[in-house]
Amino acid sequence: MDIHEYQAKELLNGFGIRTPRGGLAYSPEQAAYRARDIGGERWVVKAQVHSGGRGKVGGIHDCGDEDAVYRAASRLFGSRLQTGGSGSPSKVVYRVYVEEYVEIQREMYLGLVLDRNSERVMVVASASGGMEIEEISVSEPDSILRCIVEPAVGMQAFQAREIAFLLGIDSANLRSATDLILAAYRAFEELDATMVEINPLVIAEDGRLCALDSKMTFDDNALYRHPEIAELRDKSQEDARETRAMDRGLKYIGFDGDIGCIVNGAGLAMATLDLLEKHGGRAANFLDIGGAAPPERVAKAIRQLQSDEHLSVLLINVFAGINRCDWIAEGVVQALAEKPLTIPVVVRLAGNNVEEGRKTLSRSGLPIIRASTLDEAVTRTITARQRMIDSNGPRNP
Amino acid sequence: MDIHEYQAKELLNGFGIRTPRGGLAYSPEQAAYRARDIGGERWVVKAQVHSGGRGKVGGIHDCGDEDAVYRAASRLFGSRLQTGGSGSPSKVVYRVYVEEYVEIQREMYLGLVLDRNSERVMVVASASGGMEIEEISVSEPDSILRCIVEPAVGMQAFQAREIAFLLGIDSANLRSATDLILAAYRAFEELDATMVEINPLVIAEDGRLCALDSKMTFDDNALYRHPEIAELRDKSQEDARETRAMDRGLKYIGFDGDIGCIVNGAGLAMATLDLLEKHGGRAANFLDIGGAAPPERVAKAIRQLQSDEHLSVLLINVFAGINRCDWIAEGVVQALAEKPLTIPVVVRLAGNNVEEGRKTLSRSGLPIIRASTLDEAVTRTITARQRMIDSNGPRNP
Amino acid sequence: MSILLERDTSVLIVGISGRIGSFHCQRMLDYGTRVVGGITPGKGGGNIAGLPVFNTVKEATTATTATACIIMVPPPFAADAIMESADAGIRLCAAITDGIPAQDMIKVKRYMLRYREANSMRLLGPNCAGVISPGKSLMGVMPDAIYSPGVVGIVSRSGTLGYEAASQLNAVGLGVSTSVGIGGDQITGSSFLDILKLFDADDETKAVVLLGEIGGPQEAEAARYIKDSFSKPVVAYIAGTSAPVGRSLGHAGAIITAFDDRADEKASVLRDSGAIIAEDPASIGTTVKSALAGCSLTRPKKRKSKT
Amino acid sequence: MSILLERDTSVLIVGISGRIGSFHCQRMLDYGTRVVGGITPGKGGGNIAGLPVFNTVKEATTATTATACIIMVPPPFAADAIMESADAGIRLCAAITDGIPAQDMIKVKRYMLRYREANSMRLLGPNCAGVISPGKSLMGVMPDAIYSPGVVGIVSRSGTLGYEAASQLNAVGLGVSTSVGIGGDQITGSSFLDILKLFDADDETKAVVLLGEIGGPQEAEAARYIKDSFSKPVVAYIAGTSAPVGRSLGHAGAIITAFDDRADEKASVLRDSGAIIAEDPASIGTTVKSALAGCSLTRPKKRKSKT
Repeated sequence: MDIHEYQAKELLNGFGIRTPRGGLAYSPEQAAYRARDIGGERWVVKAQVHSGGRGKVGGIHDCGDEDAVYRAASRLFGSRLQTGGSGSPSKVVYRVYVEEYVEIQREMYLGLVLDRNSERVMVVASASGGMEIEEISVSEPDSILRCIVEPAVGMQAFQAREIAFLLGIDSANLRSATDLILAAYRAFEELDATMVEINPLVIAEDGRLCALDSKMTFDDNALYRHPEIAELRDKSQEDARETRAMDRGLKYIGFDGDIGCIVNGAGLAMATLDLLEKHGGRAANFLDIGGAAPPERVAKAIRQLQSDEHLSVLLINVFAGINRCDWIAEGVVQALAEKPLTIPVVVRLAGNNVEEGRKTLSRSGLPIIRASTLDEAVTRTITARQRMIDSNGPRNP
Repeated sequence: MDIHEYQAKELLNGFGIRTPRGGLAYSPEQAAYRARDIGGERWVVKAQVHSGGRGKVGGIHDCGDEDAVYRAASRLFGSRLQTGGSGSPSKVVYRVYVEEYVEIQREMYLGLVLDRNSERVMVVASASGGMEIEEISVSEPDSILRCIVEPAVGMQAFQAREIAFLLGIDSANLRSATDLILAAYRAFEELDATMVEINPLVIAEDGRLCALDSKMTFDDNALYRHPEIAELRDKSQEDARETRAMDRGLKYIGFDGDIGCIVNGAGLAMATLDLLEKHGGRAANFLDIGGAAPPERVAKAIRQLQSDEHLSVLLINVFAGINRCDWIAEGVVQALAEKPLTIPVVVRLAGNNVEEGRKTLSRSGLPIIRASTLDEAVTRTITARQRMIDSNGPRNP
Repeated sequence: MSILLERDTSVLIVGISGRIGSFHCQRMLDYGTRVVGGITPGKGGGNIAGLPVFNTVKEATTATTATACIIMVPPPFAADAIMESADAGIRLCAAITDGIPAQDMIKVKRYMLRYREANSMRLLGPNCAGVISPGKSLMGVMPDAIYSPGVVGIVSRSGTLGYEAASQLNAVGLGVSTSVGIGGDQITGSSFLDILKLFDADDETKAVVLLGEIGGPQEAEAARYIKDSFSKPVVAYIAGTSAPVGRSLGHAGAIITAFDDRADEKASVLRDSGAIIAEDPASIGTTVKSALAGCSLTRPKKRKSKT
Repeated sequence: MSILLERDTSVLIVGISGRIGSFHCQRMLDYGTRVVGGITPGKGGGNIAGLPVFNTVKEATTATTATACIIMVPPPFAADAIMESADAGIRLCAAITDGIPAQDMIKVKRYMLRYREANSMRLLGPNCAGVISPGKSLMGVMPDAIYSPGVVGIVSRSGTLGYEAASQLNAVGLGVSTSVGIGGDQITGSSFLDILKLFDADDETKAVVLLGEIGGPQEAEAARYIKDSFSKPVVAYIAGTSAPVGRSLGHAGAIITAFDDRADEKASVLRDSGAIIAEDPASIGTTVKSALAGCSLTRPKKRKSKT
């Protein structure tokens, strides 16, 4: 789960990490009030959206008076920022963060991440901060230090010192730098983060260290033990379809195709998408009903897709192991009996209780296109889609 | 460092462990007031002294009304409890703890200790509680479970469950028992304890678990990071000489002999005591001046012993490695010049800067008996002591 | 000899009284697996499907001949159950549970290092389908009907994709020696490499199907091993060719993998190592069929010469 | 060859700029120890006693040939310094610091398990006097003047008792091969057993003085090894015969040691193992003298027969 910059800063503050003084605003008036409250003569107004690289797409404004703060905030509110390059979803700005302007001497990079190679926490640091770590790794690869934390004892002071010296921290800041690095590690560990990034970490004009921008993401699997983090979720930053699915307990990712997909298991789901694409189709989504899915969850998944008007066809592909085909079939019948679909539905069932599942579908009398292999399922879906488009025109203009 | 039962209970409470309702009293009036405040019809009045086995020497009273509480407290205040058998120091009662009387179904034992074999934390449990663990280990050795905690991950729930099942905890109490055991471990680890003992851990009449008595000791070396624990020190429970020494930064243990000893290093100090005893002498103390001792610390050590009127002779035995003999000699001269001793002083110096040290002693003109080997030091001390006693009579009647 | 699971392997079910645990307990018994008991704390002394229930894994390993267990408890209790199994002397553990926090798994893996290799427990998963040696034993949630005994080993991160492969093998007349789910989580107990080593030494296995997916360094690690030391044909499929980039990893994560995480790049590394790539997920069975037709099943080892 | 420390062992001083660190740095240099640098975080680039100062141990091991270090930093920083040394590739570390919390040492020992035996660091102490191979090198705080080169190995929990023994050996005309302080804390890096094994394999050592004290299981462990495998005469003295019982261990502690903690009991176990007990601390030198007189210095090993 992603959170906003201001939320990450509040959390890091709680671990003793210094960040610029700032305040959140939901309106231009509030932004101007925040600037006055913070004091000083120069502020930064930052769009709060779940993505990096906001500076490059006009999401960050440097303001010399309260009026400029008001105007910058006015421009940001309601605007859409597309930071991930074309094709990636844009995010609407509903919150801005107003901060004191910090004059900086030097920018550095500090990141903590779960490293899949070592299966441990890795601290990544570079004396060349301010740009994205991908850029640093291209332009200054030798400036990057990677330090693996031994989980038996957690991060040690000597590791933080090694990083601080690499960052070129002087003796005066040595203690506060090691404290900051250890605090970032504690935040990572105690809050079950999967990523903590302070970029840039700066030495301000006053010579002190300050976390100028920061980003945190969290392990969804561990949110149950951090209700205070779970509460930080901002649905406005998510694809509305994904939000709806998540609220229904489903794993859903929206794409831009027109073939609705309901599959069990991430691997089979990906394989189904791959095969659709190979045959010239494009999925509208990734929807995994998971294991041991009761009929209700299956019905919910179908209802989830029923609300998507761009679909030309729906493919349900389930290979039941920890699942049961009869429950899947019941869910399909339940959902379609309640609200029939106007598009063709292809169902492929295999695995546990497959006979019962097929019987349930037959008995229902519903106009379901059936398939027994993956290949059949995909080719019949492609054919059904083409027929649908031929008769109605494309649904995803 | 030892603390009182009521302090241990307060600490364990903070980790979520249930203890009987109770209150501390410094006077019989306060004890009666506490009983009224706690409510109910039956209380236990417990002397707060730093030692176990209080029940056997009249330190715990069961009281059926407030007047009985008042009388029990009156009897306890100012009394001396000798719990460790004859020869061990008795402790004066300055505080009593008044608790609600808990009717119990069953008594168990739970202890956590630093195990020197595994060099890890060991949890010791027995379904036979209420008596000392030494007694349990004799009468019910098979009832004792020992569980070593893997420091890489800390104590795990499954270990707590294994202990709970051994204790015969039923399903209804399973969760609260594992929570209690894990909480005791957390208290041990987070507070740098060297021992946590809950004995008896009981199932009360209401069927719930309760820590009826508890004891904690702490790692002196780690007190610097637990100022809140360091504050719990109760000097009234310590040998006054030890308190004075500790306040001066010296390691001191008082014995009942009449030979004052100042040595550096625990091993040599013990060896010196052993050799004195072999020659028929008995030390008044163990006093280790430690490493890198400046002249001031040596002088302080001598002043510490000067206040002990039972001494017949003083032996200073230093083999300097991380120490310097010249500093030791300076400290001796400084202390004796300031306040001459009325008893003979034997000084043995060896090791680093020994020549400078000897010269300093010679130049001082003080009546110091010198020795160059351990054997000389001890035999001359014994001789000097005998001469002192022969002329003045024994000083330690 | 199959790998990991034999006909006489005694199996415990951790979480036997749960809805999922009791359902799959019955399925495993029906399959012929030698299930000897189950664990549910607080229900010790009871009985489920004719099997004794124990309070702790240690009690169960003491009272039975069990050397293997399958874990079917909810995520908050799963890491603890894995460590308990390792501590109780279990040698093979399949953790089916999906949704264990990553930091719990860091702890689990650190904990398991305390055992010397000779006494250590092999962990499959978490978030895996378990393991099946068709015709012998099932310790997992696979739909057993599609697995016929044979000479092809399957190792898969995804459960359902593993079933898909088995079903396609069945359709082309091939059977399975052992199918192993290693799990879809970021941190897993066993890797492709670990299982490939077992298949390499297994007489019954003549070829291996490796089913990977986007993300993580495991496929590249397997490719190096296949190139240097593996002696049998490998057919690989990597799911996620059509997956959008950057949905899960953040900035710092983007630089930490030595090899790229994309499906086509993984497939390419595997192809270079000598593995045969199934070009789409519907052709896994036919690709294996032609791979086995094209080379002798008893061909000599192609291990690197020591001279 | 002496054990642990040779003439050419390159040594670092961790905490070189401290009062104690700089004093003993000079002493070691005077003795002829090959000190090649020191570490004080924040003072890197500086110079003390003509030696380069580094910010981290890793910098120092990269810039010099150092394989050993002595730690002389205050207790709150000592555990970290030990782990840093292990991480930087140091092979021998003597931690002089007295007063490290026990839980810090539990962590340190757990941390050091991450290294394979071949790459692991040997830790002496904490709260020890270090190590001296007379005439070759000193990495410790011993008063070097009393150590003459010779054939007797010394291993001691106490620093000053070790000096006492060396000085008595000197007085009876015997010298020391290597003297090792293992430290007086509850948790130490090396045990009597660890050092006895080194002495057993050391040609220069013909007999060993073992100086124990009350508390802990180390002496009993050493006794088992002496009985089963150690091939040279051992003279042992256990300090604390006159010590009062129960001044430090609480109730739960009283049952955890397999062998009793008392000095006379430890001495008795050692005597039963074949060690010669020095009956008082003033007769260590003479006891060794007569032990060496009584048996040939080149007698055959008395290892257990394998047949």
